[in-house]
Amino acid sequence: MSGPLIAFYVIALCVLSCAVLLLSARRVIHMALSVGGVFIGCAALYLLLDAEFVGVAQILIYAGAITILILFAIMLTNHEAQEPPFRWNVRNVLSALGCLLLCAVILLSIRRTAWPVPDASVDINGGNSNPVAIGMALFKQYAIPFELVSLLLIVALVGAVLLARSRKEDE
Amino acid sequence: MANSGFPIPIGSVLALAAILFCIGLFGVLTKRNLIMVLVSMELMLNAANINLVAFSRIQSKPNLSGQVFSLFTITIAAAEIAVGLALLLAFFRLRQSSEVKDLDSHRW
Amino acid sequence: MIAYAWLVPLLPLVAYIFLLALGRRAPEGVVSSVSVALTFVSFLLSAAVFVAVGSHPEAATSYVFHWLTLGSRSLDVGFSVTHLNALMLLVVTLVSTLVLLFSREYMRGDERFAVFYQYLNLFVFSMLALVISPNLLQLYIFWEMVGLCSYLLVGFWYFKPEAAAAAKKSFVVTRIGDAGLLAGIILLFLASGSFDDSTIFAKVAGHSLSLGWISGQALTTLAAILVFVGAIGKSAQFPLHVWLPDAMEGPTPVSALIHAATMVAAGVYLVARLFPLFAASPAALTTVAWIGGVTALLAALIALTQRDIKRVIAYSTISQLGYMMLALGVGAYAYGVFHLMTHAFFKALLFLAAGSVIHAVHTQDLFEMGGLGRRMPITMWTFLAGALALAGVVPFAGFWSKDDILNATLQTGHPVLFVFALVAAFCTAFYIFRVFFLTFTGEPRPAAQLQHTEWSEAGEGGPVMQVPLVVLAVLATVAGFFNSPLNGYGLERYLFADAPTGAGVLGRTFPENVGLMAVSVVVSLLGIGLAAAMYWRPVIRPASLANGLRLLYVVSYRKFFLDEIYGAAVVGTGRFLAALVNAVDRYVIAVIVRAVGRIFYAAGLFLKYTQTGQIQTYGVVAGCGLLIVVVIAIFRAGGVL
Amino acid sequence: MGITFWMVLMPILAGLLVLLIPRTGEVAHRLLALLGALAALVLACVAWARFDYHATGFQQVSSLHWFTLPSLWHGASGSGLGGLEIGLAFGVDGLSLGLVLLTGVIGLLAVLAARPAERTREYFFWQSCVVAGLYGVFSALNVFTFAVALELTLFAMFFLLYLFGQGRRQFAAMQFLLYRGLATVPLLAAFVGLAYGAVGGYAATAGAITDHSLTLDVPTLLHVLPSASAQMLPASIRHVLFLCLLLAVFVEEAFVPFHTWLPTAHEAADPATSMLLGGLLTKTGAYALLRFGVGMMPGEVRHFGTLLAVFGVINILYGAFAAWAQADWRRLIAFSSISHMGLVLLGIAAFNAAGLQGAMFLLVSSGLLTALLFFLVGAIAERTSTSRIAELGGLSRRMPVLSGLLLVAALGSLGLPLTSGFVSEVQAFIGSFGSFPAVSFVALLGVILSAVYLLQAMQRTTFGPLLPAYGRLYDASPGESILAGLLVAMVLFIGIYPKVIGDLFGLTVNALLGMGG
Repeated sequence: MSGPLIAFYVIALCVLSCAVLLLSARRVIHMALSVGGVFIGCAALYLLLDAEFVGVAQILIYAGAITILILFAIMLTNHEAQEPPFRWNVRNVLSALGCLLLCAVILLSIRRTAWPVPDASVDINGGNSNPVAIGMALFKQYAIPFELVSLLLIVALVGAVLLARSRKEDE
Repeated sequence: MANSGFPIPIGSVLALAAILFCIGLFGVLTKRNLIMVLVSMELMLNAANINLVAFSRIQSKPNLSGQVFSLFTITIAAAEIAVGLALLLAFFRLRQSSEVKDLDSHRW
Repeated sequence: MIAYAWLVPLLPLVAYIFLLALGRRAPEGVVSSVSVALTFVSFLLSAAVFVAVGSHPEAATSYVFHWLTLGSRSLDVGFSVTHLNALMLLVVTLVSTLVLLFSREYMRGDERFAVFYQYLNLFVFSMLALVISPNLLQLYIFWEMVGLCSYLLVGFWYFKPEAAAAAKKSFVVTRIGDAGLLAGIILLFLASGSFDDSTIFAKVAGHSLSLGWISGQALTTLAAILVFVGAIGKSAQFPLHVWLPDAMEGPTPVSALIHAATMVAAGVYLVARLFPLFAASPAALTTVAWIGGVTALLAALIALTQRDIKRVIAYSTISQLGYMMLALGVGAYAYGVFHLMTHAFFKALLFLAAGSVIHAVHTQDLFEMGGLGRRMPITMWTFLAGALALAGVVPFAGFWSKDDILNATLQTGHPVLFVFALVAAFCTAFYIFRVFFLTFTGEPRPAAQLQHTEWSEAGEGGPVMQVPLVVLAVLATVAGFFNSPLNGYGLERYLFADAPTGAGVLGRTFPENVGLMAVSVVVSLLGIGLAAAMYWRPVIRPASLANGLRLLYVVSYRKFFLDEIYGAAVVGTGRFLAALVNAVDRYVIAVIVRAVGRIFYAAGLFLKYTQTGQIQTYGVVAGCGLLIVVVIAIFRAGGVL
Repeated sequence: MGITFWMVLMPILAGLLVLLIPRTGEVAHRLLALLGALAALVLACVAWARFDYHATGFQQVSSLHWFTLPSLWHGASGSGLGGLEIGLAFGVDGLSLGLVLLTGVIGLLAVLAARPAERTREYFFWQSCVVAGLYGVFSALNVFTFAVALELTLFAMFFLLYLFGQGRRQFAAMQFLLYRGLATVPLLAAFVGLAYGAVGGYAATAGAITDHSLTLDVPTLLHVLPSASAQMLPASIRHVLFLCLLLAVFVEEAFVPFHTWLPTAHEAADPATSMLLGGLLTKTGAYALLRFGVGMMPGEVRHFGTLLAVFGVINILYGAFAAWAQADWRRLIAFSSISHMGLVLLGIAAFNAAGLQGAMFLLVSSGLLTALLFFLVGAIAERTSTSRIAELGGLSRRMPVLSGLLLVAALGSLGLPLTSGFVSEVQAFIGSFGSFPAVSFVALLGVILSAVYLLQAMQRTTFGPLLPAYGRLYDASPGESILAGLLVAMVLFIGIYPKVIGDLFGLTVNALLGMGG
């Protein structure tokens, strides 16, 4: 067992337990905290997979911005809200069964597939550091998608402001 | 990087992503609170991101595309959560509720 | 000259187009003058053609142009001149000219005077074009056009409901016959590969007519009978004669035209023209003879009791057309055509004279007339000439032709038909003199005095009306001599020149039978005598006779109840079927359609409950569905285990 | 991009331009639509002028490639199917050109006859779309184009009915949409089947066709399909495909028992829409039967010939009897057109030169006459505000011109000689007597019945005493007279000189019969 492998299992355990915690949380505020754990665990996983830039971006955007945003939203709405106890009605049973089955199918597929052996000699960063390489890719190969995404962000921003603005102020 | 060979079995990473995805899906389908649903959706997106990053590293000709795509996904997830939460606020203001079952204006 | 025969029908067409261009408000004088002048020129041309064909029989030929390609076959139009055609052209143009002239005064003041002349010109054009058609298709085209014109003219006073109904009836009833004719000529075309008469005759003579499902004699008979159905409709033979009496709703000159020259003559002309076809099939000839004989008798019996002057003459036309068919049916081609010609003259005369009377007294009821002879001497004398010709009294025209027919019927061994024809001849003499005596002799009847003012003014029309009467009266008197021993049967010889192979088919002649001539004259005189005894010098009271023979009287007066029978059987069935189909449409098909719609509607009503609005439920269902698809796809691809 | 392409495009362009003009520019709307229809007609006439009567096949071909659908899988026959070319292609042969010219004439006159009370912009837009779609249907050179154009007519006509109809317009429009929309399902099934069937046909005529790919090209299909090998297209499949096509045709043509949408639609449509619907839209099915049925599956037409003939007669008689019982002129004309279409079916079933040519003539003739009848009935209804026969009477007195034109139209419709109706009927009957004599004798009853119901309606409408309510009606305006006069002139011209379209149709007839062997 190499170090990275042990680290991977630890991280995976953390991520999954946080996710399960999230599902079982009754109070919304607890859920928001546990999702932060999932995000940070994922970031660690990215770092482990040599994707430093993505990992950092994950911490900044998910663990930082999105979690806080969710907390704000909770505070602005019904922050005392409690999730009612889980009931085994038809819909939930079907959901559970479906998710389990899906999980099984995917896991079995993963197991059965002969994954290509990665060629460790290739440096995906092309000799640069990872952020530099990603920057080059974004501004060269993916320039147009990048611009489109920026446009999307603007639209989303404006849309979010418009939607969230209180109607009463108009009157 | 200096690592020779890849230390983590690809199957394990993908399995983690798959389990995370299914947990997220289960949350989306069963949680009553809209915020919980949105958050569960984030779990699913994260699972997809893990896959992307893993595939970026692990294929016969590794390249950066996976990581770039995961960046795009993160960006879009941010936009999505912003709009989603804005919708949530508007909905809450309208119905004084943040429960999914109250989103039923398309009922027969 | 013959090459210009196409001008004969063209001139009335020119007149029609000219009048159409002038419009419906054109001055009467211009309208009628142009029409009469052009038709008269047409008559002169016809006369020239008639003479030219007579002197150069070999010049009788046809000229055709390509009209339409049908697969590998070419359909043509054009014109052809034969001896029969030349004779018909002459008769039609002559009678038409006189009728057009007569109408000038008869229709004076009618607000649609110009339209009337338009229709008349179109009518004359159609008939002339029919006559010189080189093939059966073109003949059928103008055959229908003639029907159209008769529809328009019978319905000329369209605002009278009776006229509108009569117009429709005339068109529909003749249309029944036309359907048969169409089938007949199509079968002939398919079997012989041509609409051309001569080709068809050649194939008939060679017994080489053949279709997949029928051939030889049976096909000839079928085709001939189908063609004859057309003639039955057009020439108002039993059982399709019912339209002709109703067609009296049109203006009287129209009746004259229809009865003498244009419409009804077409049926007889058709049979005469296709005589070689009929001659090849004894069964078809027998059918023609029997239909003709029965019609002659039936119509004559009905004519005995009618009260309307025009209806009596109309039934007499039906009866006389029956004679012509009888003649053709027993194989006496020339006699049928001869009677067609003489009949054209005296029937036009009778109608125009009747028109003159109606013009004067504004009624058509015989029992509202009487004593008109003193006021209208020319009309009376000309009518008398026509009546004598119709009755078949020596030496008037009708005598020669009718006697020939009786003679041929007897000699070809049709004793029953001969008796029919003889009885019909007696009836003919009786009913036409009944009309004559009731109209022109005696005192004015009481009912007539209701219209006292008009009555007192009743009198002859102007010279425009008298000239045609006189001309026709002369013709009705002398036309019989065209085919009498006195000129060596000139008409027969003229017509026989058409026969493609010598005088074989057409040229059957029958030796004169002087005894029979005497019998026929005696029968006619008996009929006249009976009429005189009843209506001129009342020896026998008509009313008591009618009461004595109550049943027979009613049957005759009600026209053998044929209108009622047809009304119930044919029209009733048709209406019933129409209502049935409509009911099926509305209450079966529409209901089924609606039911199918309802099923889907109900399914929608039921399925809408799945639309709970709960997005998570949708998600579960969609997810499970997707999962099933994924699982199946994976297993199909080789499984995951 | 030849003239046929622009011919189809012109009305669409005009329609789009109409949309750009403000709501209030009603004159401009009409003018633009008119220009579009006129330009298309001129182009159609140019195509006619350039038409080579000695050539075989399609002429004035213009095509526009859109995309190539890549091969999806390898064909069962072993050779892989190549990509499928998708795009628009137009061109004319004799049959197409005849119907394209008919579309040009009736399309133009329909624009002139249109009298939308309001929303002229939408009206003329949709009307232009219908006209363009009809041009497309009749000149389509590939199956894809045909289907697209047919759908265009479907939706555009739906809106014309739904928005601008009268009475039960919404019901009628929905019924129209459902019937004809569903008809495209079997139609498309038949098209796909034919396209795949043609691949097998390449083997038989490999010399002629080098490209081993799936194609929707009509000339290729026409060339290949009649002799397609039984391996690729076994008889049972062919029969199913033909029956699919037939089902679609039956609905499109409103054949009994799929006819209920037609009278309802005519009852609801405004006169100009009725002209398009009755004059052109109900001819698309018969065109499809001639083009795809007779052209591509001649063996099946023969095989099902008796069935077609019997259905033809059923339609003739059903339509005629139903027309007899109708109380409304519009429904009467609708049923009369069903009756005519029955004769078309009979002519096609006969499968000989006369029958096919008669069927084609009937399409044109019935198109002109139906349009004329609907226009005149519309003009009368505009004055009397009813088209119910019982409520009319004696109209000749006040409207001699309109009544006269109506009489001409009725006479043409009942097949009077010297009108196009006669030329068509006589050819169809010559054909059908050649193949199905017994059935044809029964069909002759339709000739009589057409006289009965049309003249009865004429008698009750224009003859008889004038009803007091109609004492102040005015006769046809000059515009109406000219419009109807044009149609009458064409009806008479074809009746007197049938060669004018007979030579066009003869070409196609020879081609069709030549292929069938």
